[in-house]
Amino acid sequence: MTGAELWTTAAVFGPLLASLVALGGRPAALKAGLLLGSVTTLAGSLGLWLQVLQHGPVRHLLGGWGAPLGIELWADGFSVVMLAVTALVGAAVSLYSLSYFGDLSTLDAETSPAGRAARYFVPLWLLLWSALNGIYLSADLFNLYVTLEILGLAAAALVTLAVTPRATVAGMRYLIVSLVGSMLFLLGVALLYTEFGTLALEELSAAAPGGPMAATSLALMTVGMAAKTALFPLHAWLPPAHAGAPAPASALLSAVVVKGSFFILVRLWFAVYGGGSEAGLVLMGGLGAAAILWGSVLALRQRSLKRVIAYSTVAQLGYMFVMFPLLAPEGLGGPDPRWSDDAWIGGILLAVSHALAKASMFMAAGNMSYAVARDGLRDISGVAHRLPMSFLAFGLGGLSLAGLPPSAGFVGKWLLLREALSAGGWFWVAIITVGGLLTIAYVLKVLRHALDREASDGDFRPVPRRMEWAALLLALASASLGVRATEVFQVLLQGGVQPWT
Amino acid sequence: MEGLLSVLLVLTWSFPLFVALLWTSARLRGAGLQLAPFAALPGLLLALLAGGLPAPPEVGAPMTEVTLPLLFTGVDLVLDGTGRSFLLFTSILWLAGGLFARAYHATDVRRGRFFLFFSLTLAGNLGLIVAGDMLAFYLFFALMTFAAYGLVVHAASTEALRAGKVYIVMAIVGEVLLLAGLFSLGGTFGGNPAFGAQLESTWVDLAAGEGPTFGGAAVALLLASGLGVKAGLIPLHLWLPLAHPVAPTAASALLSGAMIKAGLLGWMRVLPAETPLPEASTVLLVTGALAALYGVVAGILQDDPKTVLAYSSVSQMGYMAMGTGLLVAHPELAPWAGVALMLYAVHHGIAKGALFLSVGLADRVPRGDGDRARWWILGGTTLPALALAGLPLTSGALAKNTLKEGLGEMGGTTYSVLEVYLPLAALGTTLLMARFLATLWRRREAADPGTRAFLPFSYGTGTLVAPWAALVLLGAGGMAWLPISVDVPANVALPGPGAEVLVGLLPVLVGAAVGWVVWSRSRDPDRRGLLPEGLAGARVPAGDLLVPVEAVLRWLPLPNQEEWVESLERRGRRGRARMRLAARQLDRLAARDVETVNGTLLGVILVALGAGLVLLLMG
Amino acid sequence: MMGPSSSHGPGVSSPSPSGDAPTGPDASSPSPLLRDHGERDGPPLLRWLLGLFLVPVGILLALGLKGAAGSRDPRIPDLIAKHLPETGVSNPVTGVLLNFRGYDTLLEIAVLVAAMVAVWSLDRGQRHFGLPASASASGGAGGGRPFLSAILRLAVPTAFLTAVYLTWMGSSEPAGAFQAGALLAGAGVLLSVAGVLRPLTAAALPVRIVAAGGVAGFVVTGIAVLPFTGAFLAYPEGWAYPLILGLEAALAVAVAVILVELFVDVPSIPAHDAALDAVDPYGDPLGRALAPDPSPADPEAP
Amino acid sequence: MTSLDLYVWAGVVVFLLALHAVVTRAHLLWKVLAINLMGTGVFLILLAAPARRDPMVADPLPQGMVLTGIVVAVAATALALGMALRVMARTGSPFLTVDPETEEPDPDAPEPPR
Amino acid sequence: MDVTPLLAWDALPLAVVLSSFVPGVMIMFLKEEQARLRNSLNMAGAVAKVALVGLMLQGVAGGASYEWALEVVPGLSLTLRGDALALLFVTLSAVLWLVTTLYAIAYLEGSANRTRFFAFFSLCVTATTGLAMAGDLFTFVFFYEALTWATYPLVVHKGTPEAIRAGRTYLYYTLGAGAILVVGAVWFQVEAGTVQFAAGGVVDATAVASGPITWAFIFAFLLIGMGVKSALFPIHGWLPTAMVAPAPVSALLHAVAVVKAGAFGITRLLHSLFGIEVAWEMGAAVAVAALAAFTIVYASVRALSQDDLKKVLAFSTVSQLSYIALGVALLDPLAHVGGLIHLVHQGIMKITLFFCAGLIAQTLGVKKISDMGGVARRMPLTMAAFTVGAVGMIGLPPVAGFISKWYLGLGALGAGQPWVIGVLLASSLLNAAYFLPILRTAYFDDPDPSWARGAEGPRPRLEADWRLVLPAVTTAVFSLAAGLLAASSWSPLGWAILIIEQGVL
Repeated sequence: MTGAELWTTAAVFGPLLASLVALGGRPAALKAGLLLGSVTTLAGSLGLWLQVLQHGPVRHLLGGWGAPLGIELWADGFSVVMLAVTALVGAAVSLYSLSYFGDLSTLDAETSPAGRAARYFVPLWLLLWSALNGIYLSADLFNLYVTLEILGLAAAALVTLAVTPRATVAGMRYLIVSLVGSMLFLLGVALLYTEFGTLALEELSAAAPGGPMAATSLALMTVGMAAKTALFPLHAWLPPAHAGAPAPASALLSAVVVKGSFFILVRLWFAVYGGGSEAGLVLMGGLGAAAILWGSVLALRQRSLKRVIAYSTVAQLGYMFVMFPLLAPEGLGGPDPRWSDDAWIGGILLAVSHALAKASMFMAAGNMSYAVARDGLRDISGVAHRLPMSFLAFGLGGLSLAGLPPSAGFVGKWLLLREALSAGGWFWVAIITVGGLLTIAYVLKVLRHALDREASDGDFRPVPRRMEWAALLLALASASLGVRATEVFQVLLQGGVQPWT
Repeated sequence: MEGLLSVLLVLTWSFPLFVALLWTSARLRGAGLQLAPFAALPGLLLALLAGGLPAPPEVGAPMTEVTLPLLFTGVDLVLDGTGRSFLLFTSILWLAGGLFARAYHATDVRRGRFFLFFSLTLAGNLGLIVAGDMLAFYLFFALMTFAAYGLVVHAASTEALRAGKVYIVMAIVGEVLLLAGLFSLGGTFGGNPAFGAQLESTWVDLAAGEGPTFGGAAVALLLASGLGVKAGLIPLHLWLPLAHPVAPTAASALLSGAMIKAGLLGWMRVLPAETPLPEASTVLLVTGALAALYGVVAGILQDDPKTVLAYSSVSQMGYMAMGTGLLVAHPELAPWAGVALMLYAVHHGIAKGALFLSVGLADRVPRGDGDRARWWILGGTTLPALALAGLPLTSGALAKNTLKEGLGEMGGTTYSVLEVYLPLAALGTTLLMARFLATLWRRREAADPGTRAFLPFSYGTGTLVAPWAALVLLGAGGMAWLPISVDVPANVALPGPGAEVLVGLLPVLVGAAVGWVVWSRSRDPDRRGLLPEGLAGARVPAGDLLVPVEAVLRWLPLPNQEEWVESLERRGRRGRARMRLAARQLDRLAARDVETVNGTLLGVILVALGAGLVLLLMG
Repeated sequence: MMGPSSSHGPGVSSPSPSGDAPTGPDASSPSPLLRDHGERDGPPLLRWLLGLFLVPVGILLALGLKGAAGSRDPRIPDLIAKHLPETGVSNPVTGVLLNFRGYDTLLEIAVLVAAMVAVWSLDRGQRHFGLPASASASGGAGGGRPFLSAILRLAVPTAFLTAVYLTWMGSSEPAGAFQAGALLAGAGVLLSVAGVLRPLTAAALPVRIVAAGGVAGFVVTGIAVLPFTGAFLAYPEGWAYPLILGLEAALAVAVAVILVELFVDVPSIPAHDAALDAVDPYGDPLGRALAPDPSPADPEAP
Repeated sequence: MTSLDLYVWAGVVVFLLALHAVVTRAHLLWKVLAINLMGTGVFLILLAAPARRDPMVADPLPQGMVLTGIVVAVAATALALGMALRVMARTGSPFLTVDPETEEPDPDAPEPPR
Repeated sequence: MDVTPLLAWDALPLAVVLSSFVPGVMIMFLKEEQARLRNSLNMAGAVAKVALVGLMLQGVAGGASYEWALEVVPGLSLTLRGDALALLFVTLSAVLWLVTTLYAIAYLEGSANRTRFFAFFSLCVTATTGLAMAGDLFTFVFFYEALTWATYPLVVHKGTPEAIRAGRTYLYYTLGAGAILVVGAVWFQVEAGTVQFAAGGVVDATAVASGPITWAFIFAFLLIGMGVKSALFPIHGWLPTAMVAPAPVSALLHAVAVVKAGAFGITRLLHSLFGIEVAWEMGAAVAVAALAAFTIVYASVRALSQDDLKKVLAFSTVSQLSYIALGVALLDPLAHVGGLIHLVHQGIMKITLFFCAGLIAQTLGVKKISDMGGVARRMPLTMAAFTVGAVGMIGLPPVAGFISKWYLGLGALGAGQPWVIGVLLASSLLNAAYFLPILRTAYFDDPDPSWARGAEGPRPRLEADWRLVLPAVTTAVFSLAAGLLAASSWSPLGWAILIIEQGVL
């Protein structure tokens, strides 16, 4: 029994067990659940990180059966990095949620919505967490479908924890989009099984799918996952949902949940389909570019802080899809298409920095709304002077999104630009630069209100220190990643873009 | 002895600077006021002590030399023959001026500021005399120029400020021209050439055309005109007639006597001794001659005695410019022309100083009572006036005869022209002096009525009259001490007092006669000193050439950038407003963005699906 | 799926069932949930366009599918047939479900648990069924309604028996935990509708334990076998059958409870609470009034 | 056209009809039912299409997948219905209402262009 | 104590950068009331930085060189290199930071948000020091962009709508150009293969000859990036508007730190990236020189018509900065010396002027030149310092300004570009035209009656708070010393000559 089995089990089933423990409902159970979930996931991801760093991709044959028959848990550089980011963000948000819902012991789940939210946030989040870990480690199509279902249901439930009508509608809309997306994905799985008779991704990539049926299935799965990742044309459900949810929920949704379906898309397009088609890659990049422009422009027009951050998610997701065309600068011709390491690591660094920065920004916004129960841009100036750490976290997060040093975003953008310039992709260069400037514009719009002079001293609920520290911790992580990212660089090279060739 | 000389060399300019610095702290300001008038003492001491030394073997050799490697870009201070004589008469003048000013401004509430600028200018003036290299000279020259502005605008009246403005603008133009020249010299030498040998070699390279910039002639012209502003050459003299009437009397005395001589010293130091510069010399000769005549004509048509004296300085400097022009054209004339120029400068300095102080003194003489005192003053003033006019037996005659002697050596057409020109000039000066005495006589109302009270022959008047009297006596007894003050090289024999008496006497007598005739013709006492009606009309406005120049400037449509900037901002505001309108449309579009969710799933999912399918199938 | 919905009094959804017949204002008219004749369905032009667009996609898809199956070689069924004996069960589907792809079944139960927790996280609110208070007072099963009580007496025991049979035969015949669970759930629903079974509430701990039991059992056995066979859920030699059977039983009960819970616990439709509109949707998602922090009482409890 | 092909066609038609319904119908119940129907369509295709390879051999893997899919569909539908009820409770109408937030005035309301 | 072991410590550059970063971060977490702790932290940081820089000066003068690198991603690393050129700028910012901190503490006494102010103030200096000692283009851009956002809170410190608008303009310019700079830097790495700074440039002439268009674009992008901060003509608009910031910010940032970063960037661009010969052949250096010359004259003309004192100083800064760009763009080592020493001289002279402007605004509430009549009587020391600064700006001896103008002139002649002398002299004329009237009103107009001695009670011994006057006078003395003692080896001129001799440029 090598270490891999132990760490993968811990990563996937740790949070699952923890959620069952948390179902107990009493504060002690909730705390125990969070602690168990965090510890097992952190241990699992750290263990896997070291395993992958030394031995390259590792696999865990569940039930002892081989690929076509049984299901495998498979970890390479990309999955390990996503595991680690989810663990880090998850731990910080768990810490945050302990004090966000108020004093758990006094809250009565039956009467007060806050009590009900507190009691059911923890199990739902832990289920979500195990689903995410499951996605990052799964190497089987149908298994991906079922994990996606858990992700979808739990995420939609997180949104409807909020009591306001608007959040309920947003949660419903999110559930419908998510279910439609899953159905389309399942149809894609059906087509692939019909064509190749196997569900294991490794065998599928060996069969090098290219026929019309495989292309249709990829199209179906892409649209399904794009709906769940809120890629540009299908993004409209995200802002109301992520902005309306309670703060820890919106932090998780924006930072890690959307990354799950993004991960699946990258796996399908590159690991299984070997890049799909050049036109397809350019289409995905184009949609990403449109997402950047549309998301940023709308973020500029929003009046509430959380909606600005939510639309910023739509925009920043666009960046990750800009990675697609840059990964294959010389096209997909030739036996083994040369994947550009710069674009691969740059894109993933952007994803990582977005996860960390977005979580810290939502938590900072959560602190503000916790303090004054208002979220308008006009009310920020009153609060900013009394929550300096939160707004420092928001500022640092904004820097990371905009790709200003010191931040992982800056390094990621530098690498993406280097790839785009060496391949002469002037359109992508322009998009990346303009995107950065637009991001700065809406971050500045928020900070401008924060730096206004008159501090309104309305009734102000003191924010527990722990909540501010959680937000700042993630922002600092993103900043420090901007100074030292070699370890991430090396582990991402293990398994690379197409691990199974 | 050598150590003392070098200490004095440093002290001449650092002591006045120290006095100026005292002004910054409120407590020490009083001490500063006391010390300022005597700030020129170290300079005088150095000049006298150096005088005692045996004359150095050849003309240019420095008596004492000090280098301060650390200071500025390596300053070396030198006192040579010309330096010594300049230092002598300058420090005498500054001492006299200082004492006079201390009494004159005893009741002036802003005398602290006066003495601040007084000591700064003094430091600059003495510094540039002892400066041994180009940049040090420029440093002290700039200090003197800008500090003198404080003296010019001391009265802070509107005319003073206007005169000050003209003065500072012209001064800066001069600085810029001078700097351009210095840059070229520095560029050719590749650093900061010291006067003497290094400068000469630079000029040799320049003449040969190796220098990185314009030819030797152009550089010489730049330097000449840069210093010419200070020396009052014709087109650049505009500030002189404006500055003198407004400046306090002591200041204008120093301005005319000592400061404009800095221009002359600059020419002698910077322009080459060996390499001939034909173009520069013709320019100097022409402008010099023009200045000499124009000064007289314009001077006669003035009412204010100080302005008359200002124009007289312009004409005198004209002579010196001609002397320099000759020196530059014919290096072989060096010993003679050099000595002649030196004599002329010293004589003019002392005499002009005395005349200015007499005007100051006249201000203090009460009206009506005690005409006796006023006659005293007039009598005393005629002495330096006559010296200036070149009456034989005075320093003027000595200087003129030496100049003629020197020119004699040269011979040729220029000599014959000068043969005629010099007596004419002497006549002109005499007429000018007569005009000055007439205006001084009319000086009924003092320049500033407030300080008019005639001080009893106590401490106050004593210090007023003493410096005036000293200068008058020095002016008159020029023949005695002048040869000693200038170190005359062996091969130059100064003409005796008796030389050329007749030729010298005639123009002065004729001038005096004409003056007397004009004076006696006007019968009624109050019109006595005035110009005859015919001439009265041709009044030359103050600052003569400046008036047309200002008219032209006012007429020029200077682009007003502020309007242009405001139009830019207005366009910016309109642009921003349009952007906000566009943003409002965007808002409505954004609202639809959410609404389309219900409708969007309808179209967009499928469109994306279809597009994806088609592309992938193709790919 | 939709039981006779009864709209409760405004905002009142106290945990203890009010027990009386629905006295809602418009008991006669159908619930607003059902009143829609499609007038809000979006512009007909777009709907026709979509329909027009879908037809060729459908034809393309079907044609593509038609030719597709030919190319693959049927490895999977032969492999399953070959390895079936090692799985300890004779029925290939149960083999796939519980041995070869046991992880999928585990996640499937996790989906059920997720759905249950999600439904619990929605508003509290209780459906209460069965006869008016007076009827249940008489204590008889089905009270004064002879026909209902007869059905109960007939259906519930048979359902229970067949469920046990199905779980038992699951290993060899096409049956299994889910079918048994569904059957039991049906019985449970019948009982609770009839008012016999006191409706299970989320607050009750036993309900949570049994519901979570299914997944917990699976995970615990998976982890337990890990040290022995070096892989999660790899049953050691000879232990496959007993373990599978045990899991099947636990799953059946868990599925039953979850499904009944999902049916019963779906909240009634409390009236629209006006106070919520005043709340800034993004500023105060949990609707907590700005009372000084520690005070437990929230005035706007829905 | 063997019976299996019939099933495949039926599956495709059901799937697309359901997709059309989900997208166009505004009422939440329609949408939830349509999603369920989409699942059924996919299961039909999943079972019929691969079997056409050799109809005699019953491939247990798709059957397992369908069984799991059905349970997942049940769970999803249950949650969807619960949420639909809650939407009904909160907003008073069974439709996904438009987000009214966008009509609020702009905080830095632009002063009229001078 | 024997400092030789410290001299050889390679991480000295890192220590210098951290010496202002650590206090900055610690201050960020202090409460507003802990003023004393904040001030002592700040001063300690400043003194430590000056001490460390002193050590490095000693080491580098002795020929040592310091290099420290942290690998961010394989191929990109943060390298700090303490060579003579870097030290020229680091010493300037370290010394002036110490002086400005004392000034800022007094200036902001009793105002709000001082914790935020001092925290970001230290961060700005950290970015400046890091930028100065950057060993490669990546590190340079890293700190350059960090400097942009770190300055924003200081520009909008007052929080008034006007300050916010100024902040917005500032960011539009700097971030816009910053984005172009990043694209240029990455493109440079792609084309040249490396981002390392090397004396004499890393680009070889043949590469430029083969792809002149690409290299022209790369140079243009990098120049725009550097040009915005060194306020070259078209992109200088932000500097005058940023004058809304409090005086210490204008003093240190808009006279020394931020704007010098741009000028230093241009020096690195011309010498360490392209190499002056290659840049000259490309015609790029001529373009920079021409642009700089135009900026010099344009900014001075704009300054003529300003009435607000700080606006005049701002335009004067725009003009003086282009001296540096002009100096380093010419082909003659003397011109390089002129450019480099002007980097220091303009810093100390301009900071004096800003200190005095701040003092006058703080003590007398006078912001406009037209109300400055008779200020010299009321505040003789401040006006004396202002006069030294003004005289230096005009370029009159003995203040430092003349030295740099002199070497620029000599270098221009050496490089065979006599027109530069014309520009220098025209600029001196224009400077005189807008500085001398200020001196005239200060010295010769009659003062506001309310300032007369004794009008408002017994005035303290000094004319204003000593912590404001002392810095102004100190920097004035520095300006005088840099001019008067220019020939000594420890003066800026001496150090610039050392840079040329060590062949580091």
